[in-house]
Amino acid sequence: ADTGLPKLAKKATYKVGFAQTESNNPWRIAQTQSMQDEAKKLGWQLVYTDAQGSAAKQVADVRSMIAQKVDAIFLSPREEKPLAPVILEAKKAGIPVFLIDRNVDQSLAKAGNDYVTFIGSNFIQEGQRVGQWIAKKTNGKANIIELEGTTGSSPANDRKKGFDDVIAKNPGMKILASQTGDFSRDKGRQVMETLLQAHPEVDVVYAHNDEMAIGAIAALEAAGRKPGKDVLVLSIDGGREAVQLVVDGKIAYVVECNPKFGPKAYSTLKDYAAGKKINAKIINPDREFHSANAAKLLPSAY
Amino acid sequence: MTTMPSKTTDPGRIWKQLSQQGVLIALVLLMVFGGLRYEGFITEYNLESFLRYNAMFGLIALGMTFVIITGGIDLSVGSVVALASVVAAKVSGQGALLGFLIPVLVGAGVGAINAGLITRGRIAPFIVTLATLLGARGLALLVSGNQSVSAEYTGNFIQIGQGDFLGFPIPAWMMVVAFLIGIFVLSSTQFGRYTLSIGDNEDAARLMGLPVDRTKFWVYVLSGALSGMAGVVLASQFGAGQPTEGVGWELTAIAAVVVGGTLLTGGVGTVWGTFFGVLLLGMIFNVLNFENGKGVISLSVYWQSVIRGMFLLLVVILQSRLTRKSSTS
Amino acid sequence: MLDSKTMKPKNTPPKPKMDWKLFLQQYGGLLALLVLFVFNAIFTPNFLSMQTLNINLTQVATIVIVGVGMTLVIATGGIDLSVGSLMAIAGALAPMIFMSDGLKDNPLGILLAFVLPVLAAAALGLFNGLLVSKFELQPIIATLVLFIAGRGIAQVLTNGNLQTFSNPSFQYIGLGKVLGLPFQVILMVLIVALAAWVMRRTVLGRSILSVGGNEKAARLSGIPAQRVKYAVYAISGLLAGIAGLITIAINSASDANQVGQNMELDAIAAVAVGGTLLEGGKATIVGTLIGALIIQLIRFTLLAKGVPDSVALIVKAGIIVGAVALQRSRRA
Amino acid sequence: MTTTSPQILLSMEHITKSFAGTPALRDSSLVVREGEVHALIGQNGAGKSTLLKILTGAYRKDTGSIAFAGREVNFKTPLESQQGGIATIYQEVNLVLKRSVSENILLGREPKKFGMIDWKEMHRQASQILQDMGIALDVTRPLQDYSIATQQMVSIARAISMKARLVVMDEPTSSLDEQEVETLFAVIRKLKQENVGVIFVSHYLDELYAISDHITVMRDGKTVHSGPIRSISKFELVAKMLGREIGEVERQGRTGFHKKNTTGQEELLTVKDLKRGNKLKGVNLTVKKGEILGVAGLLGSGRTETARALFGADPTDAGALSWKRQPIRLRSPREAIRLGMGFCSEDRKEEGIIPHLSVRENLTLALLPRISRLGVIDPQAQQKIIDKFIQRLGIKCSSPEQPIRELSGGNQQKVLLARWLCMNPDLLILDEPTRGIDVGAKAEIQNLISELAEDGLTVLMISSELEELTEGCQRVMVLRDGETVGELSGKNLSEKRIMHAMAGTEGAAHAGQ
Ligand SMILES: Nc1ncnc2c1ncn2[C@@H]1O[C@H](COP(=O)(O)OP(=O)(O)OP(=O)(O)O)[C@@H](O)[C@H]1O
Ligand SMILES: Nc1ncnc2c1ncn2[C@@H]1O[C@H](COP(=O)(O)OP(=O)(O)OP(=O)(O)O)[C@@H](O)[C@H]1O
Ligand SMILES: [Mg+2]
Ligand SMILES: [Mg+2]
Repeated sequence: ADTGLPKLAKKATYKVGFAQTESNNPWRIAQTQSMQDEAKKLGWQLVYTDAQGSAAKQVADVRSMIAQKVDAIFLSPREEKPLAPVILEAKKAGIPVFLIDRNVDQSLAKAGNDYVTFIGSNFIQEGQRVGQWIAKKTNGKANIIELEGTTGSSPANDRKKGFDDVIAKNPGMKILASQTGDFSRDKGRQVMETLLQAHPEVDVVYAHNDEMAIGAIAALEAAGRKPGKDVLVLSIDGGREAVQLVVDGKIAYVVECNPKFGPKAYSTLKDYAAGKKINAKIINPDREFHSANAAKLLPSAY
Repeated sequence: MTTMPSKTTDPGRIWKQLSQQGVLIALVLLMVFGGLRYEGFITEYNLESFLRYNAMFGLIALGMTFVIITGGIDLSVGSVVALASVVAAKVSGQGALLGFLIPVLVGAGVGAINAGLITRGRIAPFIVTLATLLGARGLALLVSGNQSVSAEYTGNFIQIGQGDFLGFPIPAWMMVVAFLIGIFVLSSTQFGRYTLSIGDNEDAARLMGLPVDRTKFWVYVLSGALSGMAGVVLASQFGAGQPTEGVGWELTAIAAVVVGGTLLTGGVGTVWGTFFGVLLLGMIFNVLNFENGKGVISLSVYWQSVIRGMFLLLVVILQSRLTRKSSTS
Repeated sequence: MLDSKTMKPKNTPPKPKMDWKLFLQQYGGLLALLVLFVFNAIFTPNFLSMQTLNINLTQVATIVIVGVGMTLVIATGGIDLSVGSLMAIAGALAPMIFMSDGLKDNPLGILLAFVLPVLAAAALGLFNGLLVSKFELQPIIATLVLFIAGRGIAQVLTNGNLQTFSNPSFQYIGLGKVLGLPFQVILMVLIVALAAWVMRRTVLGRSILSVGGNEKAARLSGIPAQRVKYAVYAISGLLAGIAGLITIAINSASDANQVGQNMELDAIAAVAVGGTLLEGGKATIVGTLIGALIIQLIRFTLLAKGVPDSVALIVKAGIIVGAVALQRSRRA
Repeated sequence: MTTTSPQILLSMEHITKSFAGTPALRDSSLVVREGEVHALIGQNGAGKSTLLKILTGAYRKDTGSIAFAGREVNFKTPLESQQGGIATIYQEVNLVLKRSVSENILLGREPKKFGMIDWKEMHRQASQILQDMGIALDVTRPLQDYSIATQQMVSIARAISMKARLVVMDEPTSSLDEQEVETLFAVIRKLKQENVGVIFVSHYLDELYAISDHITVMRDGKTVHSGPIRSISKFELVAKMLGREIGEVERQGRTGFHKKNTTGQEELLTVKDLKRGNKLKGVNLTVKKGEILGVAGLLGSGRTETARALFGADPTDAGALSWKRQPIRLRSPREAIRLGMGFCSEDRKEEGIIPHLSVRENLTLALLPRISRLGVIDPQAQQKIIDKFIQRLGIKCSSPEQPIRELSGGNQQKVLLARWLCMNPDLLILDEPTRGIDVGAKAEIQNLISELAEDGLTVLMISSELEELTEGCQRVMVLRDGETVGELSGKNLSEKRIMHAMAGTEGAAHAGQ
């Protein structure tokens, strides 16, 4: 069926754009790296921009890619709504767009119609998985401190939302405090230090990313608590350092959210150019790490 | 020091004119460079989207110009943009008019709070607006519930940001008209004279019987209102109110004002200098994006920061050299 | 001559009110700190513990250290926006030195890892000083250059990557304890004491204040105004460098993207809340310490009370304005 | 009072005012009639400026009442008093220097056309106002291009062009030369004819007698005398001001200088053909050890520029300097100070005081290198100096820790003099050292300068007061248009001769006033 999506010719090499949202944390850096490495391997030209955390700048970035007439655009949209109009502009200019790791508002731009597809994880599900694991492990009884990501960012909102869904079903699981740690190790540590004073009864720490979890572990240890024993620490992302901490028994459980999008993204583009049917949503098969499998999976963590 | 100012030709004037074109010359050179080097650079599409985006910076930098000329500073602009965009999105269902007016009033309100604390409370503008930078951001997050707020797509509200008028983006119109009014106000009205005089010597202005507090009040209200307007553009252009947007915009605006030849010590400045300052700083981003597309040297975003910093330094040094020459002759 | 006509009573301000104002102006900061302390002592569980004290002091240490440099810069009528970026640069350099192949597990490596990054930050501070004094750029713009480019440099150095390490001798600066007191807290106290002494008793201190108060007059009195400016920006850079090292030491990791993020705002807020005039010519180092402690206690209180981020921002804004208003100088 | 006296225009009664608990005005009253020039006199710090600032709304009074034009008033801002019909020239020149002369004169009253400022008309009106005063200036240029005296004239022009019912002048003549004072007096006489009241503050008794009708004397924040000026002698006046016995006052001379007859021989500082832009076009002078060398010249003749160039404060284009017969080049005041020079600027506010710092800190600023070791200030050495100079110059302050900005103008000047005197310099350059200083203090300072000169201090003194030059100096150099045009000494040293040399009318010496 004709979806109205712009066509992409089959070529040996492409000039593709990658509009990154920011580069201020290891996860993003790994993602950019993966996109660049893979492009180099394929011999493609990559036009890379960085919105420095601003959706408005990201729109301007994408527009400059349109002006440069790239063959296709990979976009990691900073926000669900603000990036939708520019996707339509790209479509009008005949440039297919692939969204990675974050999606846009489906009422404004439709996958498979306005843009080719969304490749990524489901942030809400990630939060749910953490919640469910806790519910199972603690028999639905836990005193939880939640370290949120940057206030207002969509992974922070979604990872909280998914988690809250589970909490709502388990009256025994109590969130003692939920504060932002800005996705950063330093801030995560500081916030944890403080919250630990106010809520010494905590037995579970849920961090929205690895970095804050590692910060929280430092705070727990400084306070003489034993992460992994008296306090369970859980996080999302599954970077090598965090998985190592799972092996060491300090982190109890990590849901993977792999930033290595390069291979998948480009192979999807090639499939699209070849005229294959592309699903509107391609969810990464994200793993989970816990004491039983961490040691084995460690080498494959990003 | 030049030797003598002769009465007939008044070289001071000519120098002054030339110096303020420093920023203009830099802008033109950069555009010529871009046009020759990059395909698709000088195209209607690129220039229009460039203006559409930079109109927001233009609006806040315009208000900032007036504030800085009085010897003050307004650090709250970025947060006010975010707050206003959230408010705009919330009221966007009421149509373009209310969707425009209410956020502008909210911005003016924050400006009024700034002004009140500065004139009545006698607290340094830097501190007051540093506080409202935090406060307005908090309010934006609170009102929006920490999330982007969708704007009404069916009404005419989003036309403000996304529409064209006579083939030219509406936000760009708003910026240009605002700047024309700004130029007029600063050079040809009493309010403009008061603004300049207060920045030169506030005590003297007070003793000369000028309405110092009233003038400062309106200057901060103006800055707030223009930030509110930028918030409207943000919400309508991107279809959402964004509580986390606008971080660091105050610094971009300040840089644009200074690059445009306005002194941070107050008392000296031009509105049109700021206009070119905004375009120049925005153009750097645009050029860097295109340069990356060339693929000759793929600059990481980190190198881009370094280059932007150095470019800013270069322009500011050039500008200060030129202004100094003109003011000493 | 005395006791003549009756006058409008509202023109007669009650005498004690004047003194009360003066009192607030002088001790307002201390008073605010005290109020916060008492509030927490009553309403925050476990507040009165050694642990809490340690946490607050360690968390505030970097702000105070940077704030001291900022106070000196502000006293000359300047401002330093680049401190956060300089922290990041120092933080990026240190692990590169002590983890480099030649210097690994070598005491010399540790020594260099302390000295070189701090010197590099001081040198960049000197660069700020150059822009401000020689090139006569406005301090906000001059330091905005390194605010933007500096973090870029730190990121370029590390390619943006996190450097993680475990090196107890280096990390002593962030994790070590002397007699139960965190080392960084002792460092902070020493720096505050030294700076306060410099401001009160040395030629440099006096020169800083006179350059900030009236540069022309200072110059005519033989004060080397340019050199004084070089000095304050270099000191500010140096202290930022130290703060950068402390930050990475506590975290066992250096993240060029995050180290020192927003530090300039925290430090400036501490200086202002502490009662130093932003227009220069006046400075109180101890005030900056108090200012930083106030901000820290607010942050602690808001976190401990579970106040959401958005509300916390608004409260913080109110308290900054309130504390400064309390101590603002009167007008006739 | 006689029954035919004109209407009372202003009546301030029992005004009190304290600054942070320190009383500045204890009980001051002031009554001014229409068409009257009312002199206000008092020592430095007596409270004159404070009283006037209360009148104009720049300060708020604590108690007391003010009636103006028959109505009780309480102006809260200078704007209100201006609108109420009071125009004011404040003590320190208070204008916006970066703006043009015409804006400075007409700010707030700009002529408009279609809601826009009519620049042509504005410049025309400003030129007219100045012309009426007999001054020709390029009114489009920024005010900062002009000398402090011109700025003062502009400030006067602004005030009198307001068509006010009362014009307040707080030491308007302190930076004017005699010709300009004459211009001002002509203006005041015109105001008088128009039935405008004028309050005139000055430390020059001669001026007061020349222009005013009535006088009010203040001492320590109180009004101690008020009456027609004709009915009180100068000595009585000074006695009242200082709170001393009249006999004690009568024993003092015209100025505080006591001239010694021997002049120095050894050259200390020599300047040949000093040039700088279009300000200095060839200044030659020699200062000899132990003398007080005067420098005279009209406004803008280049006296201040010369002094600054000698002190290394401004770069020069040409000229050979030698110090103690050694050729030198000065690149900064610091180097000049090291050689043993001191320079006390004419612009106290902009180039003298460091407002927030205390009297102590201001006083020892230049001395710091000498009272410190390894950069650490020796508090005892500092204290000794402070005590000595506060006492010796009679500086009136609540304590050495008081911020200097809270001192009266005259006392600030004394601190600045002390800043240099405590250095014990070889050469002290004084630019208008007694400007704005009351007669008592002025005599003291002049006396002090003489004494120090006897102890071997060499002084280069710029002054617009010819009396000061003739009484105090052995030799006087005269500058005109940035060039040395003469040197007067011995019998030739008279006010008249200086005046002619300044104006370039030596030939017509007899035609002088
Ligand atoms: N803003 C202020 N803060 C504190 N004290 C002040 C202030 N202004 C004036 N004073 C004090 O009030 C007293 C009167 O000062 P004022 O300036 O009125 O004296 P004056 O008679 O005008 O002297 P001068 O002849 O030197 O100008 C002085 O002791 C001065 O120190
Ligand atoms: N373009 C200018 N910008 C700033 N200040 C100026 C300028 N031109 C002159 N001045 C200042 O004006 C004052 C007058 O300078 P000048 O040496 O020419 O006159 P003078 O003989 O000292 O007269 P007087 O002392 O009576 O004002 C000096 O303080 C000088 O620095
Ligand atoms: Mg006075
Ligand atoms: Mg002079």
